[in-house]
Amino acid sequence: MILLDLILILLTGGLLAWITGKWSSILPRIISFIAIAIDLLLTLSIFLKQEGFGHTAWLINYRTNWIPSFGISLHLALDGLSLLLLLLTFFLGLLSVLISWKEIRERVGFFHFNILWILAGIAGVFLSMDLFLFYFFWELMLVPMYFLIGIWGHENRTYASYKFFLYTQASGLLMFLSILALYFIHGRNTGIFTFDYQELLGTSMSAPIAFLLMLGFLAAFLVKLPIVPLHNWLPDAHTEAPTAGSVILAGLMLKTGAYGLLRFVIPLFPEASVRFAPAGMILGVIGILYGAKLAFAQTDLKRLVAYTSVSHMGFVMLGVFAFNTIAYQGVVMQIIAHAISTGALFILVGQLQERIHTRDLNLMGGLWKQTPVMGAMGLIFAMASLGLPGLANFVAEFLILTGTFRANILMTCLASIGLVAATIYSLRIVQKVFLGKEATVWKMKDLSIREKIVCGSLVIVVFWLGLFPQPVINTAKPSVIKTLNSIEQVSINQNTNPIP
Amino acid sequence: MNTIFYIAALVALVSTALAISGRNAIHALLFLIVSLLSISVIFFILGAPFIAALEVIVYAGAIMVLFIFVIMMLNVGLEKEMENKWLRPGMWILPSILAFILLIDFLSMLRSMNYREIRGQIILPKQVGISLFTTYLLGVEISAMLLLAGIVGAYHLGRQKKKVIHRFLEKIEETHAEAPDTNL
Amino acid sequence: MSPSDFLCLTPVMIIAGAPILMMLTIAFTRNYKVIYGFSLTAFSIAFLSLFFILPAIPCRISTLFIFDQYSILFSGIIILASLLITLLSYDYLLYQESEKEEYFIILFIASLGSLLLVAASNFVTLFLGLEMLSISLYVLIAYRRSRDHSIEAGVKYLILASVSSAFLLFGMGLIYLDTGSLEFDKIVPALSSADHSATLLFTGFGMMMVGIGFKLALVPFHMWTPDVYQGAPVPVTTYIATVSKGAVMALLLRFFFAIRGFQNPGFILIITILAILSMFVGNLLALRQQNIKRILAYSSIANMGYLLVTLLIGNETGIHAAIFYIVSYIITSLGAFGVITLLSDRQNDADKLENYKGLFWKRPWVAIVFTLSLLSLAGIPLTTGFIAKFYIVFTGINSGLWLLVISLIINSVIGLYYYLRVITALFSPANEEKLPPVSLAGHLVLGIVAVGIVWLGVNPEGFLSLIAHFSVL
Amino acid sequence: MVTIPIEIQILFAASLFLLGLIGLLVRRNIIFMLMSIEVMFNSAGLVFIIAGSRWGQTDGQVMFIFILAVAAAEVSVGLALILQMFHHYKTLDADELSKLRDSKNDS
Repeated sequence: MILLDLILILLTGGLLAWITGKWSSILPRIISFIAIAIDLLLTLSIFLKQEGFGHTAWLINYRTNWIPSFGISLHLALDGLSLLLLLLTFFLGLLSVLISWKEIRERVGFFHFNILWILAGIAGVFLSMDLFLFYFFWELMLVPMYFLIGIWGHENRTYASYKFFLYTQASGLLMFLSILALYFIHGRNTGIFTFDYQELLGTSMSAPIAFLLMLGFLAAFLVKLPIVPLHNWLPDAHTEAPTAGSVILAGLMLKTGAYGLLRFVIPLFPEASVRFAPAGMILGVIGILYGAKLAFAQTDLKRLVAYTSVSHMGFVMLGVFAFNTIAYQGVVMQIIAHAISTGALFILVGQLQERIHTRDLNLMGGLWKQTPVMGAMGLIFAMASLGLPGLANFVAEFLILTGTFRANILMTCLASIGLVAATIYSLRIVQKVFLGKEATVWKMKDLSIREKIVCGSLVIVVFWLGLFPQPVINTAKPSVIKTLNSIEQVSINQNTNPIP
Repeated sequence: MNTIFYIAALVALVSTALAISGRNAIHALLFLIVSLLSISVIFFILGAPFIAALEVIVYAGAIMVLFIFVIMMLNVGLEKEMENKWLRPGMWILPSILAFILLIDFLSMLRSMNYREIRGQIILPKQVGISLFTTYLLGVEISAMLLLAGIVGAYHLGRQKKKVIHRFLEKIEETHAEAPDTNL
Repeated sequence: MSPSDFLCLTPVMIIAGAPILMMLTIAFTRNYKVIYGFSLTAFSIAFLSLFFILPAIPCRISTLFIFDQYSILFSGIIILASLLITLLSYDYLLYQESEKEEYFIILFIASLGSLLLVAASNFVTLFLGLEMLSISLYVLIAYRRSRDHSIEAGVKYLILASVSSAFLLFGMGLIYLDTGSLEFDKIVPALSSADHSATLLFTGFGMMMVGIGFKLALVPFHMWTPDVYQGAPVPVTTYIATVSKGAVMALLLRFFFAIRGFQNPGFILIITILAILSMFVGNLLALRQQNIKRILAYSSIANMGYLLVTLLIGNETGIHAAIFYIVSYIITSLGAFGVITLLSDRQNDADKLENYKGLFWKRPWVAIVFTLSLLSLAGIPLTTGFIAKFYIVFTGINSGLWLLVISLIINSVIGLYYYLRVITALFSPANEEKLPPVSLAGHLVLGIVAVGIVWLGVNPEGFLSLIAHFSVL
Repeated sequence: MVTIPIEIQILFAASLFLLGLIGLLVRRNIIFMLMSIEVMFNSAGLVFIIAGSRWGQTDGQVMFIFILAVAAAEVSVGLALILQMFHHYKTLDADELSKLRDSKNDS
């Protein structure tokens, strides 16, 4: 029940925030802060006593009927992976409310409604163990995000919001077709027509069909992730969204794609995934290099950060298709680390824009003098982004590369070029913004206390994850092993060993 | 009897063709009435004397008179200019081709039917009446409601909101300003 | 006719008696409020009487009607929708030209036609019901005759609907010639006799589909739709989109299942072509429109295309899916057109995209209902449109109709674009334009619609079992 | 007794129907269009009479009577609309009815 409560708290909080927004602009902020904080505390309490839940498949499992006519149930379940992602969701959610405190002055109520509903959709995605429910939440987070970009976005917001919506909706529908096909194949095989994830695991079907269905799922997840030929919506959406929107997009929404790969694509279609692995890894490497190259070419700071996401998510793709424990641990770490570091960068960009009303790199320079604290923060997050040892991203990328090295040496070498590229573009940010010659003289204040709290908490997390990643790795371990089991099953069945 | 059928059919087709291609609305209507009369003959031959009578009374009698009434009222019967450009031969080509294609379709449909001659059963008005007022009694009630809709609708739509001067009188009024208005 | 037949006819008789009583009332005194109140009462009583006759069904009345659960369900839908449209019409007509009472008389006769359609089991009733509906609609469309648009829309609808009726009649005649019966149920048995000719049947059905296609606005018989939607008074447009289409679709479903159309390759071909054309043409043409009524007109073309898919599913779930879709489409259309009605002022209908700029900041509640309706049309979760589309895709895949399902999916994405355009307008910065006040009845309708859209979208189970119980053909 | 092949009869009805259709497509005068529709209705009625006589049933004739009633109702509403149209547009040309367009797509 607690899982359902997590979502319901957000939904009702959103409605309350909207209604109270009519009378006051402070109330919605407080309400959403409280709602998310409650959720964060609840999740934290689960995290702290996770040992107590025993070692069944799920830490918490909640199931009740929803639309029995179609075999749809309200099945929510939590394991280590979902738990980590939920923590991340509520943490970043809390920060998004904080950073919007001053930025959003108009239509505050509706803004917070959207934020909370997006978070509810994302939390739902991380918890759903019924494919129909999963799709339901998958779509649910689109509409508020569309409003967030379309109403509070920057100059080109309408175009960006259309693009975002159409891309994700079209790919989502492909996944939906696959879900339905899977449902019927399973139903015909066993006579049980259900959308339940557990039941659908291990559905037997012919290889070409499995491959086709997997492509349907991949379409949705790769668009979200995003992987290079399908990444077109991302720079626009990230650039035009308000800061909180960018943080949620980069920090959470992209992660639903990664989560989908781990949770659905590989366990549901292990054989097809193995067959797709080489292509997947190539796509990942292309993403890393192409994203880095484009990031380097940008003059719009927000766009630059957006493209670094493309590059970082390439690592996730690479790791997912390496099929081994180390790489998977790396993927989980990368998901979290990227959410924190990129989220932080977006927050910094937002703070800059609030002060100087531009995102053009060429107009900035030498800002360190006026804002040493902000500069220091920028330096730390840029370092995190390039993967400096001791910071979160380093652990993640190191694990992924170590894992992939066992699977495919060539790809690993190519991917590590991405690390070099990351160094270049990250340093370029610091150089162009905070150091160097002052292009224009800006008058600006340094970070306020609220902003210091936001950035400070992010810095703590980045260091903590970089120095003591063990709790994360431990929590994720059962899920990682579970996912890998399905692949190993395939190798045993085939009596060959595609994975060294 | 067969000869009469063919003659009547020919008359019906020719007069219908003349009706739809005529320039003068009144003349066209007269052709249409001829066509309806000849169809009525065919109904008689096919063994439906009651319907033959109704065709003359209701169709040719009532409905066509309604048409003539409206045409007279609007005074457009003699208007020949309006459709001149539409009645050029070129305009007929496309619709005729379309109709020709449909005709081919019908012909192919007819080819597929088993060749059969009708038994020409005569169904007398009495039988029709019995059927109409037993099996189809509710149908009669429904058509009453349908006619009610027609009446209310025609009443609402046909009524003039403000006085409109008859076109014919408009010119008169221009010269004699004191000429009385005439309602349609 | 036996007493139980009369019992079955109660709702129909109430709807038929109401306009006559109204005419009598008008003969004594013309009072708009009285007629309006009378209409509401009559519709409500007719709706309640449906529960009253439930024990007596199913009953057949001669060969003309069959009152079974299916027709009762649709009667309920039709009466409720007409009731809501009556509520919407009051304010809209308040400032109209002198005779506004006849509007309700005609509305009742149109609803009577729809009720007969959904209970029809015979070509005679099919034709009479359809014509009763059409003739009433000619009048309703041209009702505000002081406006140019109304006359133009009325004349266009008159010509095209009459032609379609002629096609329908000719088609029915051919089928009668082939099978020797006017009853739906006797057609299938007749097909096994030696006199039967497949081509004759095919031509007959094809011509009937021309007629029905006109009424449902399927491509390529859709030309009238945008013009009539735009030119007609908004409540009448609502009526065409909801009651008229729902009733004709209900009839088509019954007829198609009675003649086992999904087993006939020729019929399947016709329906498939119509469905795919309607989806694509409807959605693609909607993309460039600026007028909301026209956008919704093209969207309705596409929606009817989706709905045709259910005909080919060929089993019970197909009927369930169709009913769910029709109901959800009716609710959604009531919401969308209801908002347009409520925002229309004395002179002009609020049918331009500019009228809706920033509506969310001026009238949040109205805008929310409009947004919900549009999202439902687009098939986004949390709304009934999503479950409805899901149901069609679901049953379609089960029956292996991949071509149709995939074009439905592609079209959902195309359609999304123009729905988003309207939604974007709703949420863009507000302009200074004044909006007319919204009456209590208007709020009531919007409230019902909003609850319906969300309820069926989140918890459809109850309604699904209701449909399963009521859809025995 | 008559012995006319049923095909010929149907052919006759179909020809009438098509003549009506041609008239509808070619003519722009709204009264002529209404007349063409009457021709089409009439030919459809003819099919019912033919079918009725083929099967020896009264149903065809009954249907014809209903068609007659419907045609009458339709003509009355149609002519009323035509009257209104004439007063608004001062013409009976159907092509003049072209005000309903999307403002942007005017051509």
